[in-house]
Amino acid sequence: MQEGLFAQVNLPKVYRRRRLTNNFMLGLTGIALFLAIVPLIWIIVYVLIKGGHYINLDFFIHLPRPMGTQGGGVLHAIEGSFIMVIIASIFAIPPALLAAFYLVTYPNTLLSDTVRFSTDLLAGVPSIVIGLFGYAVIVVPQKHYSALAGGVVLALIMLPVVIRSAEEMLKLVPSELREGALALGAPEWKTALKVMLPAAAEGVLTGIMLSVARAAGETAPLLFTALGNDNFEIGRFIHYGIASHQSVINIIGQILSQPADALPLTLWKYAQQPYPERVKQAWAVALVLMLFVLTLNITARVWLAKRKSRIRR
Amino acid sequence: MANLKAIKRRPRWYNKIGYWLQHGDRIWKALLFLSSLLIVSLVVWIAWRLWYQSTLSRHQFGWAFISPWVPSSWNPALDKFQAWPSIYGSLITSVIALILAIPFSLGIAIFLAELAPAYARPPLNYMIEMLAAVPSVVYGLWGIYVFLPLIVVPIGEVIAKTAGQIPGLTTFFGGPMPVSGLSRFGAALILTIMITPTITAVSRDVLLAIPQSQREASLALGATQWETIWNVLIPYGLSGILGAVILGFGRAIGETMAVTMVIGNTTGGGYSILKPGYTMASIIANEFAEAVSDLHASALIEIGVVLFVTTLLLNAIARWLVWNVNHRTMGR
Amino acid sequence: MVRENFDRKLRHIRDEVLLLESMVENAIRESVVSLKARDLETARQLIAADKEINTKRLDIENETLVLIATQQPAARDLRFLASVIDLASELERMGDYAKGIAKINLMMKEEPFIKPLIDIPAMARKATDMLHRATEAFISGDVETAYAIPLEDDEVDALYNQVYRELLTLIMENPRHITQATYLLWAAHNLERTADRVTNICERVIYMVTGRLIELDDQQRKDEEATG
Amino acid sequence: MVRENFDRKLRHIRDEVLLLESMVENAIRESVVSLKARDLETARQLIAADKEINTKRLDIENETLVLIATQQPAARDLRFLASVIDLASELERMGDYAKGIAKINLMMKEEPFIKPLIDIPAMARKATDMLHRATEAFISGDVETAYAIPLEDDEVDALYNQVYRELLTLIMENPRHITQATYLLWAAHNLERTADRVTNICERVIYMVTGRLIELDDQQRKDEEATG
Amino acid sequence: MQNTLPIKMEIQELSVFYKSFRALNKVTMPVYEHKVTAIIGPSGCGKSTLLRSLNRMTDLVPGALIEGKVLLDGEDIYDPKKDVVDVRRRVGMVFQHPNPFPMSIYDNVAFGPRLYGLKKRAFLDELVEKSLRSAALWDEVKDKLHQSGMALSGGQQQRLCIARAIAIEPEVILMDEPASALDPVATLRIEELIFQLKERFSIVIVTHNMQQAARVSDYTTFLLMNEERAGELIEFNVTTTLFTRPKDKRTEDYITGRFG
Amino acid sequence: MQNTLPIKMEIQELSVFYKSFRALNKVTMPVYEHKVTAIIGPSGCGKSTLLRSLNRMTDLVPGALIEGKVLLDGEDIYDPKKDVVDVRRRVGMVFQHPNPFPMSIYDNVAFGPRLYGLKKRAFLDELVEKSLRSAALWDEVKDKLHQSGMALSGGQQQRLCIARAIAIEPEVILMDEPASALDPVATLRIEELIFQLKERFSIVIVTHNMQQAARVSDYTTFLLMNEERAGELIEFNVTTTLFTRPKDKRTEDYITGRFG
Ligand SMILES: Nc1ncnc2c1ncn2[C@@H]1O[C@H](COP(=O)(O)OP(=O)(O)OP(=O)(O)O)[C@@H](O)[C@H]1O
Ligand SMILES: Nc1ncnc2c1ncn2[C@@H]1O[C@H](COP(=O)(O)OP(=O)(O)OP(=O)(O)O)[C@@H](O)[C@H]1O
Ligand SMILES: [Mg+2]
Ligand SMILES: [Mg+2]
Ligand SMILES: O=P([O-])([O-])[O-]
Repeated sequence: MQEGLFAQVNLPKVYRRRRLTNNFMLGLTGIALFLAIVPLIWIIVYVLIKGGHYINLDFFIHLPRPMGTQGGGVLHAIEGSFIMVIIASIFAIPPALLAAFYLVTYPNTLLSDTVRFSTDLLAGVPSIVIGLFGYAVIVVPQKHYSALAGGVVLALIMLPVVIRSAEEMLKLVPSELREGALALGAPEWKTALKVMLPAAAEGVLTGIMLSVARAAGETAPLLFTALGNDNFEIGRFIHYGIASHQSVINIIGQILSQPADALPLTLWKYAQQPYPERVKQAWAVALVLMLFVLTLNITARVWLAKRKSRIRR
Repeated sequence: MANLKAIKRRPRWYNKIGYWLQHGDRIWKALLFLSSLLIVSLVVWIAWRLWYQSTLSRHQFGWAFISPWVPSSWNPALDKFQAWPSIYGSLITSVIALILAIPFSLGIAIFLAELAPAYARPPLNYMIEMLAAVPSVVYGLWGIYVFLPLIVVPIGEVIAKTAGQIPGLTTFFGGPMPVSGLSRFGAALILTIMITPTITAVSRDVLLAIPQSQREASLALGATQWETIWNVLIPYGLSGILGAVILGFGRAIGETMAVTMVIGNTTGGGYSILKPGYTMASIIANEFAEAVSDLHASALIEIGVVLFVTTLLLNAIARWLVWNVNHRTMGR
Repeated sequence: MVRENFDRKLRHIRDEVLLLESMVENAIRESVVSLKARDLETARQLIAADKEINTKRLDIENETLVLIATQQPAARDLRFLASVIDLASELERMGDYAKGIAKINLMMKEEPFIKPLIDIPAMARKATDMLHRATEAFISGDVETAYAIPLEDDEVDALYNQVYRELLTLIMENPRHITQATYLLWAAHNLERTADRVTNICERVIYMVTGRLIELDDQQRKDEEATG
Repeated sequence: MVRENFDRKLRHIRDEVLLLESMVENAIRESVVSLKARDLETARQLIAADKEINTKRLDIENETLVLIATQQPAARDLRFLASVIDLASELERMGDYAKGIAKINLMMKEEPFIKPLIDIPAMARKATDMLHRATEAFISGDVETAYAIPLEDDEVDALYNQVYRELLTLIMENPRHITQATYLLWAAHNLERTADRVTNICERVIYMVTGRLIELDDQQRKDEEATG
Repeated sequence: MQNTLPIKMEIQELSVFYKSFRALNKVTMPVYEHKVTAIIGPSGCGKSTLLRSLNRMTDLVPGALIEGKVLLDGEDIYDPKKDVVDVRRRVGMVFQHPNPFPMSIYDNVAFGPRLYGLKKRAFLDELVEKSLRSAALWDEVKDKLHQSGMALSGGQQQRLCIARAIAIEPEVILMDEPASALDPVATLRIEELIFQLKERFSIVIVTHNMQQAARVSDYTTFLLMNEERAGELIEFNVTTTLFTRPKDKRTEDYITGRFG
Repeated sequence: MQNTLPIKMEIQELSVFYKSFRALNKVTMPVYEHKVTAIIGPSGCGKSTLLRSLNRMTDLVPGALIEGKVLLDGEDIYDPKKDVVDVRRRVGMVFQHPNPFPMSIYDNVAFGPRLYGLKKRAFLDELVEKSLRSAALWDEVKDKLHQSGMALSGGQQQRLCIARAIAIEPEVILMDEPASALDPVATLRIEELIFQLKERFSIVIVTHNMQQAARVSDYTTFLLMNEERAGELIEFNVTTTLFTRPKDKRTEDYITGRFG
């Protein structure tokens, strides 16, 4: 053999050179990973120390005190985030799922290509621009900032994430599953809801959770929509509403039309203030926010990873 | 045959209506169609709304608004607005972030997908995921109080003393470094940290999605692991990796809060990366709430338009690149 | 549980082979009985019945080839099928011999036998018995029997030689006997050939079971084949 | 381009069949020539050579079965292979007939022929000619020839009948001729059988080409089979 | 060919177009009742297209167009007045890759009947058992009816899919390469099953594997592309005839491996 | 069996473990030079495992452990002093699914040689042509050498993979179900190719398709799982013998479809 193809080659030498290159390059990748882990641990540990220091029960159940005074909590931000994420989910999830179904049912039409491009675009549009849009189409006509406006822009943030992840997961469902149901005489909608959705359920749910996490961590779009409201407290509205015999719808309307606050918004504001107390609170908010987002994220990712490997088989 | 009879027992009208509605599918299809239309119209609406709201500014300034060659000035008091410095700020921070993040991300992705032993993969993966999930305000906060003073300032000073002294490079690396660290360079480094996990995660998924058979084919030809990665896997995943890079670029250019917190927020400042400045996103975030005049607001919205268009272009370029690469290598 | 369908078809072919064998066996026996009894009616029936044997043989061969073409048999199944084709053709030829004897019956003039018909029926009994047992050995895959049967061919050969000598003597005694003597000689010859062909069946049994095609009859044939 | 390997194997089998045919044809021709010339040496060689024919036949059959087992032939390929098995066994039997004639040559005493040997060589010529053309028809898939050849069997039958009557007459004239006459009768019988078997080959040709197994010889046989 | 056999379906001059591409050109053939009809031919000749046009699965492909008729018991299934759901109930289908729904074995089988409003538990129990028995799966799963259908082996999954298809008592069952994703032992099982099922159903099976067509079918259709790459019917014949003495030279070339 | 044939590889008492699971139990068999050796057996009996242990692809599986020896020209390939890269150069491999690299046809074939620093254009041109010719692909692709290898049809892709494997002149070629993803026509092409290749290489092929093993191979190995689900060698024999008169009852049962 040696006299054939490899006559012109000093095999041992070539082998040695190749082995060295291999070891060197593979070594570099390990170093890169190490360097990337450093800031993460740094951030987490730092936030834990700074914020963990401040966190207590009060922090969760009280409204902020006036600036410069001690104590107080971020109940307004927690409730605001909660309300807005719920609004966003209500607005975003049903149409997103339906659109995802459209994409897998008609994968190659002009409309589906357009939807896909629009979704990518929407996902790429900086969240601040979405905020501007919310400001223009809701805040300006309504003439006031509101939780509703915040919720709607968050819905815009969520939409592309849900659509694309749902489409991907539904696409992973073998087309034969769908055909199998249709071949039994099932109508499309039953096929979609009873066979495809359950088959992709975990993946779709994961996508939703990721989008919720994303929405919960967003600040920029809320700047000109929810604005912020140190006194946002649902309890008070409910209390007052019941006392004055208002209808449930009315009460909800009241809540939604108030400017609202959110955790990231609070963090952003507190961080800029000159009062050390507020800065300390900012770290605590950062911790709460991070814990919430990370938990949601990690659960979702774990779920997704499991799901993907299972469907692929 | 028992069940056949049962099927026929349904009333006539039921079957008739069912047939007319195609057993509910007409409604279903209408819903699917409407939802899809909704998505598209939303995007169009966003674009149109921004376009419309920026009319004032567009009429006032024309193309000069985004031109690099027009003397820049941003003065709300005088209603004079010119966006180039913020556009430059966005571009320079994103490009630096990208240049720094790509080799890192690829290295990490390769390690995670190809080298890490099975037991080490999940925890390492979660760490990368967490890096991506940290809300950007937290990055900003950490940036201001920790990262800028401890890391960015020393490095910036070194740059100012070395590259900054070289004639020709002074424009870009001229010092001095602000003591607070608030600068384009700081923003770029924060962005690097923020987009690394994005690029890493996507590239890693791309690498993992490459059929095992590609690796086996290469190894079976006697290639080493690195040769396999470099000559086979990267080319195979090139379109996906390109996608990841562009996604990272999109993230970087659109990132608002963290950048706003560390870039210093000043107009002007020349071209030096060691100076504070604005990005498009940060100028909107910073000034819109306090926009003093309609023209001011309109100018900020026009910056939004520029951002939107940039996103659109990035997406288009991404698609074209991906198609091109696929066409060349995969033949499809 | 697997390949039930194929197994069913194999069983069917086996049954068909058994049926063909019984038809042939019967034809041989009857042809000699009717010859002895000068029963021309039965002889005519036998001649007609040979058509059925021919058809059955073609059916079996066709069915077997279809199975080979459609069921991709291997190993023992294939050897079984290959053997069936051979077996069917052997049986069909034996059927022809029986038909030959029946025709001899028809052609013989209404004259008394020049000698008592004892050896020829004995040959027929022996040959059909060998045939029957060989076919059973085929169905049950009994190699030992298959090795043993060809040895018995000697008996038939001995009987044949006896008939041969007797008839030659008769002719020499009285040339007028020549026609009948020649007829009876053919009949005996046919029976001798029948027994020879049983050997071929036995070879197939061995082939089917062991996969080896060997010649069992080298030794015996040496004596016989001189006469074709 | 496809199935070259299989085609090569098929061609090999075809060549083997041709080889076997030429061996058999040669054996028949030589056996009669040496009989006429009373060439005992050649006769002995022919008897020995029959072993080779037997072996070749087994080889062909084995090779064919292996091809069936391993190559999943269908349609014409399968019919060709099935026919080859049959053909090889027919050829082998013809080889036996030739051996039989050679043995007759050895067994005949050193006495002059009781009649000039003209018809028997003529039969041999005719039979080998038919065999040769039938085999060629098989190789080339020539159905028309296959239909035509069996009709020529009449010539052989006519010659045989002539020999038969002549020999009977000679015996009746002189019973001392009986031994040689019987021997010559067997020889003629063998040649007649050979020609008969050519009919089987023709049937196989038609089967191979059209896929139909039919009997070509019903008419002719009617006369002949009386004698087995 | 015995032309007196009862005909279950009749395909008449059927052409199928994908947009402007003619995938199938004027195919005419019968599907005999209680017989297995195999469709063979080289890749891309339109086997799947032909099969899927028999229960209007072609409707799912945007841009697919049908010309000609497909009669089921004498009625054209493409008649605009025909309800596609009814057609699909009567003409069931089994796919190349086993595709049990992500639910329990029981629910998989009960899925079809439930669609048609059959919900009584006792009735369903019986039906499920019957269907699983017919699919030769009952003994293997009777103790785990409420476990997921996706946890079964490939061969079992495919039999589950068959049980699911026969639970709504179709009259015809279409199978598109039902065993090509299975190993040889599971394949033989499916083939045996097909043999048993034909007592109750008419079966049409597409297969890449000629030997399989030869093994399982009573009738075989051979399709081939013409110059415009449209599939045409070259020969429809009794299987044993087609594999021992095909009428058409092209069939012969294909089954003896001398094609292309 | 002709025991005098030159032996290219020799597998001696080879056991393979995945973690603690014994997938292969003491397999001993030769690989004769310039012959095609087929490995058959039911799913999961360890065919792929056996094949992949012949060029140390088992190294890729974390937790895989080898016992016994695999001799290549008399030297154990698992000897710690052996360079695995060198083993794989000498023992090439072709996989079930065609897996051309995402590059041009030319680059696919030149991939192997380039690893060894063979970069001279003229030399490579010649080598690529030679390899493609040997893989019976040259005529079909000679006008589009610089188009992507992934744009070819499945059968062509598989032949490209074979060309790629033989470009570095291996001594043994391993094939794991090389045709199972292809249609019958492409399959026949590959089988013909294997027949031609054995003049220059020793070939080991795993196949699910018994008929294929029968068609292409000179020797056949039959593996079966024992009670602990470890694969064992039941019979190694000349192919024609194995398919007409196997020695072992279990082989007979398997090849006649009476297994399980
Ligand atoms: N949805 C579709 N849109 C457009 N063309 C199609 C579609 N489905 C199939 N075709 C084309 O129609 C022809 C027939 O396809 P079909 O799938 O019926 O072939 P097949 O015989 O089943 O092939 P295979 O054996 O590979 O499954 C092919 O040329 C194919 O490219
Ligand atoms: N990477 C692995 N880790 C653990 N077990 C494995 C691995 N690969 C294979 N096995 C097990 O080893 C046994 C043999 O597997 P192998 O893939 O060699 O079988 P095979 O005969 O090739 O089967 P098939 O015909 O399905 O390809 C199986 O029981 C399988 O589950
Ligand atoms: Mg198909
Ligand atoms: Mg395998
Ligand atoms: O055909 P025979 O009777 O002479 O064997």
